[in-house]
Amino acid sequence: MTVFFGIFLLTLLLIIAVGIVRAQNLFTAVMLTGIFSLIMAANFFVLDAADVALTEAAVGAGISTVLLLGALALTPSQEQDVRGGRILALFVVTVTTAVVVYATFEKPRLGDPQAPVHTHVAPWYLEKTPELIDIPNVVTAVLGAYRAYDTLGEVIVVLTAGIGVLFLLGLPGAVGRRKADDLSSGRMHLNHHLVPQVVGRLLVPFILLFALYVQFHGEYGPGGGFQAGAIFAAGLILFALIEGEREAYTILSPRLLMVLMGSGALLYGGVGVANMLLGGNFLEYSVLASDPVKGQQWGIIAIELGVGITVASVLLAIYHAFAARGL
Amino acid sequence: MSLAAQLPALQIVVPLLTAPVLVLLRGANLAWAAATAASVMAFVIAVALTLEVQSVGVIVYEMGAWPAPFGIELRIDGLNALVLLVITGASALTLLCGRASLAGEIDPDRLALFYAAWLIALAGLAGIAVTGDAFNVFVFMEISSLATYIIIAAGPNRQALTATFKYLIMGTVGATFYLIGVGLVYMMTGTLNFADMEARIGEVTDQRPILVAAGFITVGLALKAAVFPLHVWLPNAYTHAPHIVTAFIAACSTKVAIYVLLRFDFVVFQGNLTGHAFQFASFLAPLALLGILIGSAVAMFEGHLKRLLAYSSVAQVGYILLGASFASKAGITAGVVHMFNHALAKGALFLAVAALAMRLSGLRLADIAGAGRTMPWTAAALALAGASLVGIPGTAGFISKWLLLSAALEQGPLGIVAVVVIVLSSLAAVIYMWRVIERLYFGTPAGNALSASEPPWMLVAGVWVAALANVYFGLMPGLPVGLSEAAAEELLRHLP
Amino acid sequence: MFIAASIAILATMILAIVRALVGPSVWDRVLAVNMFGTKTVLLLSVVAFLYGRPDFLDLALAYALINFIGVLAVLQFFQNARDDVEDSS
Amino acid sequence: MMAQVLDVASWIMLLGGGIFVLVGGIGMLRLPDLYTRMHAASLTDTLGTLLILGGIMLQAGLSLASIKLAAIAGFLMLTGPTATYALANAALMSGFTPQDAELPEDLKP
Amino acid sequence: MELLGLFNYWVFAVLLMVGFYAVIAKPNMIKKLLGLGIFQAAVFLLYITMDKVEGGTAPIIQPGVDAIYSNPLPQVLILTAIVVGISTTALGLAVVVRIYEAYGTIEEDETQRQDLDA
Repeated sequence: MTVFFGIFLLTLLLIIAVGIVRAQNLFTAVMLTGIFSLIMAANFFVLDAADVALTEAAVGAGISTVLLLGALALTPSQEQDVRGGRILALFVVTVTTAVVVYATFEKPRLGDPQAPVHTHVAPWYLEKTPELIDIPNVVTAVLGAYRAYDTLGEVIVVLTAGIGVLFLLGLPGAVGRRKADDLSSGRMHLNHHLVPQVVGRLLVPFILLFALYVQFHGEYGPGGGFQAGAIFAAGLILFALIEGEREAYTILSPRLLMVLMGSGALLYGGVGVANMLLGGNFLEYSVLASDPVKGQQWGIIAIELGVGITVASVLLAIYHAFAARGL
Repeated sequence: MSLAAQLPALQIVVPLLTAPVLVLLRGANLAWAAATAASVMAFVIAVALTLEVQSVGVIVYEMGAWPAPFGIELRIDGLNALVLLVITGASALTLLCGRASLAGEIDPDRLALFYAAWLIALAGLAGIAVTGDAFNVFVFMEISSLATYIIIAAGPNRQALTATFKYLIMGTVGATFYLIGVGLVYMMTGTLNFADMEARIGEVTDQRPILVAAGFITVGLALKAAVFPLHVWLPNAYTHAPHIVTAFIAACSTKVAIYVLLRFDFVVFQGNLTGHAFQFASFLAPLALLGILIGSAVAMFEGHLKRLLAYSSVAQVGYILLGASFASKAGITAGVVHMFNHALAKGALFLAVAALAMRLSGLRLADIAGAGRTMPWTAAALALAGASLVGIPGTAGFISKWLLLSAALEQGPLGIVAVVVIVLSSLAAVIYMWRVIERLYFGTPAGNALSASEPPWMLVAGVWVAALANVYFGLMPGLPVGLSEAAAEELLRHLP
Repeated sequence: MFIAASIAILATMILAIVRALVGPSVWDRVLAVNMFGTKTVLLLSVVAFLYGRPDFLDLALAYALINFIGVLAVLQFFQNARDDVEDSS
Repeated sequence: MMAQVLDVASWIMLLGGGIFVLVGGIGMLRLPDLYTRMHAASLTDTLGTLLILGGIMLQAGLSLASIKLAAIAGFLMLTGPTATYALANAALMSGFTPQDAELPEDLKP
Repeated sequence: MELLGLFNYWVFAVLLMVGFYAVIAKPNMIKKLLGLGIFQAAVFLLYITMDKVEGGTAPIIQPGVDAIYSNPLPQVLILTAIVVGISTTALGLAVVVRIYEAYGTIEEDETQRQDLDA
């Protein structure tokens, strides 16, 4: 069954990928990218990676499409014809692919339980997590505890992207000289489309509620700070789409967004530093409570919250930065 | 746990967590002060760590107290202690003396964000240097890259943007190649920890994926390290970045990629892949030699001071790799020492360039003519650092070139070729540095150079500290050479 | 029976992709993307039951909510779009 | 007995849903212009989705899964037609005329 | 069947090729970023393919059920990598927007020509 789904979805994936590269109209390419993400996520799901599928859905199909459209609104959307230079590119690409295919024949087959990946390190995680951390979702346990240092890095990457976009494009009311009042209200919102507006208003609270569910249910099911942050940001982006930028600023002002960006990362790091002050190593949550298992759980909840805050505020700030550039 | 035991984590945590604080703070002066304080603190920690490495050997720190390979461990030995010194030293010095220059080039509203990005770049580079986990290297590589793109894009001209975009594309391709390689190794060994990989890779019977992984990792890191012919992003990025940023990244960003390349290839691959030492050498040595020749040749004919120095950097990367490709103790020692010395020389040169740029209208060789008379201190420091780049006896550059030559002579026929190339390129270096110095002192002043005065004393002091470091480490090379020898022994211990 | 339903959904996905690739207008593509999104939601729901892990319906729920945002973003994009986006080739 | 009835009902719903979905897909591919395609996609989408989700719900019985399925069905009920409406509206506004049809006076570009 | 177990890896290889081609051969900067996205997605596929165990299920432990679980580690790595990917894309798009404002084009060869003329 897995193989059947896999082959089907992967073949579609290839067709779409070629379609993206061939499309001369960038808008078409962006639309196809949306489909690409959806197939990729379905494929992750078929391969037992529920957490990754949720992330790809929230990020790839939602946020990334919105950001690409935001950038496309500020740049021309027709690609110019390519002249020359293809032979070398084709050569480099073909060599790379040949090398990769050469390697495949000695790789472990899909799903082989004897593959080194499944016999070393991973069984330890599956076996020890119930005892050491006692949460059902092992992915969250690895992400939030065993490899929490990587995840801190991930939060900083997101923060850096936020800093970079705000540095380059500015954000009215927070970065640069423009004030929020300078934005022309223009036609950048949909509030003369009655039906989408009513339905959108109805959906926003549900999306935000669902984001909170994903945030705090991450220990038990697929989800966690990153996915929740992305979904939360998507909900607020929906609000900004239907009500306009200036309305959105009254809910969460740009200045507050920047404060949230920093404080999410600081919350994460703060947990680590608190562990150090309590006599443990950096990010050793066990010292947070008298019972090490409880300490681990508290630590994971706290850092996931930090991840969620930073991701949601950064993605929203990036969206605002692109949207405000066109006003 | 005592403070001393926490130093490896603090090395990363201090700059990494100061950055979000800067996002909260408004005000350029406060941001500068905080960033500089964090950089100086990081430098102090790096010095403490170096002293500790010299006395106790390898330091291991388990993040979250999870034992490797299940958690992530930090592992510091002679090699990364040296890299840490270079990174944190460069950041602290350039920030301390670069405030006025940066304030002149960047919109004051955005300076706080700029300093935050700078600190993240610093933390990312340091994070790559200390970690013992292959995937963690990828994460910190991306942290430092993204932050570096931002600080390069802060350059005043529009070319800074296209340079950033090119760097962003090539850097991401390089990082993704590295990720593919790590994935293949993980697939065959089931682990991400360097030490554990080394232990388990010997048992892998199907070697094709490992070989391909070695290829991907080497090419990916070569892209990041600007090894010829993958250097095309470097000249524009160095030329159009803010001058102080150029001084910082020229001193350390390519070096860190080379460090990972050395660590991965020696620790994980060479001991366990039959013939990999040979493949490594036969892949890198020709590229290193070509890079040296072509970088030096282009620099000789370049008319823009920063671009000239950037092409010289391409050649210098070649020197470092040439030493490493000998895979002998003398060779690696020479390469690593050159990593350190080149950072000193280029850091000083680009700082001097930043000082010139504050007072002159442009940086083409015609624009700097005569500045030696109106800005004597800056010009003298530039000449001194240039001497180190060329390798005049008594400067740091001489030490590493001498070590490299003697390592090459051990190598037989290939060594002779290497010696010829090194001598040729040193002559080229004499020519291109002489063109600069001749213009500085004997050119007829024109335009701004006539009325130019010395830049703020902080900057001049910083340039002189860097320049004098070149002399100091030229006369007393004990510290870098000692650490490099330890590093070489550590790396070679893994060979069969 | 889950399998029959999932095959129907997969077949529809192919049809939607053909429409997305051939166009001809940008609106056709948007329509195809939207339709593909709902089909993905259905596929995920069916597969969750096929695999016996109904707790993964969260994913389908996330898709159902997020897909809509994409369509509204497109709508807003066209409101401000210039003429060069239209290709009715 | 009850279980069997439910089973059969759910099979019929799943099968029927599958057929509607497929018909919608074919219509989307074969119909001549944008608006007819939109019509095919949107109508069958709603019914097919409802049937398939209903079929699964019958299989799941009364559980958290059923509530989630109901929520999914509810959201799709809301968003599907809205999205189609928004698309059709935007296409019409930007001057994309239906084949063989005249625009009403007040909508002429 | 033996070779079908490698199908995922071949798709990985071809996706890599398609994305990489777009990155090197297309002068349009947004196209390059889209290509980069495909290129990275290929790597995600490589990692996620590794995590699957025959007959396994997602690594969310169901108490009392004796199940085989797939490998959680590659999933964690790819979660991180997806985040890195979107961050890079966002930053890249911001740079492209600024380039368009400064040059009036987002074709790389065109910007190079303008720089040379200047």
